[in-house]
Amino acid sequence: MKKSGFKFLVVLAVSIWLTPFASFAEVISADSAFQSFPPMPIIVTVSDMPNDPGGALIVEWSIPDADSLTLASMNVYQISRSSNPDSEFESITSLVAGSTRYEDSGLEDGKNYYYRIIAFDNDNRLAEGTGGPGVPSGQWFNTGRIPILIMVVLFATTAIGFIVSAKKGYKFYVRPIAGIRAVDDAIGRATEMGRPILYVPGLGTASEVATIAAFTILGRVARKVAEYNTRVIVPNYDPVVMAVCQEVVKGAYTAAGKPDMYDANDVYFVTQDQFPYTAAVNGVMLRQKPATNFYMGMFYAESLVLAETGFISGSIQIAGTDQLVQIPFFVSVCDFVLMGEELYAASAYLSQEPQQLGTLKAQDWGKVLVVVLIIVGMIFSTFGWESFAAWFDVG
Amino acid sequence: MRREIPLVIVFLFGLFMIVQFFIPHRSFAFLYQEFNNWTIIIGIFTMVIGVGSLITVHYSKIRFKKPGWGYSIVTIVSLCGMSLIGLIGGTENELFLNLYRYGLSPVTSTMFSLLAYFIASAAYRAFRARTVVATLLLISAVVVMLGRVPIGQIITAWLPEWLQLQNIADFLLQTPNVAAKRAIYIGVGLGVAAVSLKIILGIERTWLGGDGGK
Amino acid sequence: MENPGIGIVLWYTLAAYLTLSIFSFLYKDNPFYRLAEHLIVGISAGYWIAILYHTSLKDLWLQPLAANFMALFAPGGSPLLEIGLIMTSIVPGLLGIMMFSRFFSTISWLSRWPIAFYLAITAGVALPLYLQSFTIRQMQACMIGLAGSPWEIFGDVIIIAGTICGLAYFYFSLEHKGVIGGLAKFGIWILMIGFGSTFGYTVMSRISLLIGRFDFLIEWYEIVINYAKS
Amino acid sequence: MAGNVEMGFWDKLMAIDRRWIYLTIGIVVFIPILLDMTLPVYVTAEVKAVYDRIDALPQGTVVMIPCEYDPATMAELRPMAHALFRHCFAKDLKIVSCALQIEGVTLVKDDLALIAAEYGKTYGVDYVYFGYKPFPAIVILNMGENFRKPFPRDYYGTELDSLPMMKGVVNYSSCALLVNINATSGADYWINYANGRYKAPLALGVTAVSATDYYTFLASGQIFGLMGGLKGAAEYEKLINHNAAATKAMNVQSIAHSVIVVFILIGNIAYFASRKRKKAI
Repeated sequence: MKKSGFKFLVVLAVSIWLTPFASFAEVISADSAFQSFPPMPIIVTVSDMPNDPGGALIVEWSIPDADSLTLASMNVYQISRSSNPDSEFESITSLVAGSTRYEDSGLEDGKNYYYRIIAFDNDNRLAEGTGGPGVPSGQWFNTGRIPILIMVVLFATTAIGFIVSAKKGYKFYVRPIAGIRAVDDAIGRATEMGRPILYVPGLGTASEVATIAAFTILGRVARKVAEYNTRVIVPNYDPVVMAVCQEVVKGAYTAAGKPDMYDANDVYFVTQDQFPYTAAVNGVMLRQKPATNFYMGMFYAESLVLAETGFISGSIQIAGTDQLVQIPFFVSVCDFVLMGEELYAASAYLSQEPQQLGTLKAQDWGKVLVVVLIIVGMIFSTFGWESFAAWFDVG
Repeated sequence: MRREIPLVIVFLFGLFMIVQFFIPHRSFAFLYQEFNNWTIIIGIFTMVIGVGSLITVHYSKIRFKKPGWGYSIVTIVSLCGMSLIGLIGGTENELFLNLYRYGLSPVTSTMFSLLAYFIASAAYRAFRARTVVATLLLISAVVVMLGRVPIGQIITAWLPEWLQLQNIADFLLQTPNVAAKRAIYIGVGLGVAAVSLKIILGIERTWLGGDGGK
Repeated sequence: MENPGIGIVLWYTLAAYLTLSIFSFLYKDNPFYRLAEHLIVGISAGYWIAILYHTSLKDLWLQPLAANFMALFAPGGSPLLEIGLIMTSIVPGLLGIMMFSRFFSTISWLSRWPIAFYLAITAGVALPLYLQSFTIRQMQACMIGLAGSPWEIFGDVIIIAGTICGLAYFYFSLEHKGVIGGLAKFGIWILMIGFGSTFGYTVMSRISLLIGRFDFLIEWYEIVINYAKS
Repeated sequence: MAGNVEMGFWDKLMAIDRRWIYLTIGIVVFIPILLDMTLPVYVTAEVKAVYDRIDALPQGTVVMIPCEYDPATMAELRPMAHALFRHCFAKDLKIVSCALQIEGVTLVKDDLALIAAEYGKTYGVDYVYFGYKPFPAIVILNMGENFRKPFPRDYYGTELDSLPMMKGVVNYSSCALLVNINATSGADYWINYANGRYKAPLALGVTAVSATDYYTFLASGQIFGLMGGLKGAAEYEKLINHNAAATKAMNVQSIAHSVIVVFILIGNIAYFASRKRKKAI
């Protein structure tokens, strides 16, 4: 054994000298000529990667003859690939001890691929095997997402059902939410004080649904503002959000019959940078002294900076966000907070249109379903039937 | 036409994006990627409008000599200066990088660090045991605040282990905190689905202006 | 510390000046803060213009557009595919340009097309994704078997009960009375304990940010002193 | 009369000018930075796990410490990186590092060079720094195949193969373990790809805020250790017996947290005292 170790070192030195850029895997295969016993067979299976766009295969292997001690000594698995089992295999990677699976990607759909796995301990080729062919292909339906599909269809049909029945004149009861009722009062207060209203649509881009919810609340606020002859200031972080906010405010003024009151300079862009934006909004609060500040949409660390500055300038503050980490700060400093889902419900509430309230009903039924499933899943899991819970483990 | 076409666009593309979620095939993945890129490209074009708006606001302040118009000059000059340096000299040139390192970056981190002060004054003002709810907020905040630093361990080291502050803090973070998070997230998922559905179906159309498109 | 050049000293001094200007806001609004605020809004907007131009606009639009044009005039390839590819560059450009219609009041309604497209993508992506990663995943995480030590079971029960009661708090179609009122009350307790712990937890990283700024000021002081000495 | 004066005091205290609070916070954070003092630090199991695992490695073993922090987050994570580098160099281990967050590239380079100089270590022999490449997920995946795939050259433009230390160092399997220090959500990529796909033993160092999110991975065994924010770094400093920035900052934290708690207590005492008075009247 010592001798073979010495030989290994000589070969290693020579091969390093011959191929200065030789990779680790190649060094080992040069040594494999010095093994003293035939390698054990590795059973290699190659299958198409399920639910993928294509171009990927899964290679799995096992070594049935190896005992746990031998398995433990195999510390490198060298994986090579070929499109023809009889021709040269190209080495693609080497994996650490204990690996039994490799996902190969970047392949061509519809072609055959064969894989060879060789297991080494430090200097011996202990086992090897070839498997295949595998043919990569892309799928037209992701079976892993069936639970989501069911959920989407259920939700959409329930919602549409409620919307239709609302159109037919069915009235829904929705309980009052403090933060939403405060919106109207806050606008009234601004009118009395003769001071403007500040509406911060958050740091989200228009590709966040929280921002879309902020648009609809802004629509309501702007409409009231127009009716009361006050002014609403909307500094923006994202230019697309600004464009939509301008559209919303302009529309609201037009709808209130006061299109001349709309001033494009009140709905403006600041900068797409978190804290410079915050600094500018702080400036607005301190100098224009708005009577009411609205923070609706996505907020990050700046939430508390804004809310404290607003407090210092003596404004009433109403916040709404689904950002979990920021809710506590808004709760501590603002007068009213729309937490999480309430932000999304607010637009339906404020419009009081029966169709909008219909989707609220669907949300509530969704919650009932979730609670039932949680209880059932918990009971099943407690009695050992874990596959029910696992079915919802969707990727 | 002015309202119908946008509503058709919203319906068709919204539906497509829902459908593609369930179809992993390469062709759909390609379109998904493309459409996402399109939104970014639209965003970049809109940036021109955004910057135009920023300049207009400050220009009108300067023109009508509104209070503080001098500061507006600073904004316009620094905006033009920084963008020209970056556009002409590239983003790797030393002056551009230094303005970032020694101009933008310290302001960002200092604004961020103001939170240390604000968090203290907010805690002083808001954490009063007025109601049960406020008391719970207050107690859990204090326990976690002390439990996360050595002092919390020092002052409760004499107690049995499960009563020591750091362990209570861990319990709060890993149990009620997780429950609160889950309740909010489950609701948010449903709320987002509802708003998205309303947008796609054209029920929610505040964004079209004119009070919901009427 | 090695001897700093005058350039570094000046840059550091600018950074320190801006740092102190922002801190001065804690006392009250003042010209220093106001100047820093206006300066930084300009610098930051300018910074993002340059970054967006060099990264996104070039990489996502200009270069593919140019490449697709070249491919169209190069021999070989399927013309249909090439026209399709070039459309993938032209259409978003057109949508982007439509945004400019806002400058002209008679055709400003055209800008609703790109906005509609943008919101459609947002809504379409979010609907299944949020149901998956927020609703279903969190629900699945609650489907835990009650096993282990009494203490562990207690924790799991609190999590499950807390989640259910939290949801009861967000239930809109019933008044908070009777059973649902009780559940909602426990729900809001759990929410508040959660919020309190998040608040307490966040304090730590906020304090360390302040330490970072003080460290910077000390560093600046040392650099200036070293320069003055040399 | 006395009662009136007292009531006035409590009411005043409740409505104390916020600037006094700011001033106090400023002082209690600034003064301890200047002073040299030590409070005891308790070492948690998840940090000890990282230490033990590294401490048990034989001389010359290669470990990988990819760092992702930037000027905004360095206050929290830099001390952690320093402590880890110190431990590895003191044990004569070899370090491979990279930075997958662009704002942190030069920062990490400087930090690595600084600690290496402390221990008289040579670049290319004792440590190698790859630098930055965009799209962390893809880079992490590709490094699982071969470090040379995303990084044919190191940060300084030298070919990896011409660095003596990189001989035979192919991918994660050539490293005894990985410790990712990460201020972003990019730590998920390391868990999913480096550990999930390539089975590399992984530990994480994250900011205090995100540490709670990663305890689940610790429980599931996907990561073998976890260090959260300055507290994690202070524990590590204690383990390697080299008190530095984190220990100092932890003292500041301890004092600042206590002061905030005292504020809350005073606020509540004032609140109850003034309420009692009002009831009596």
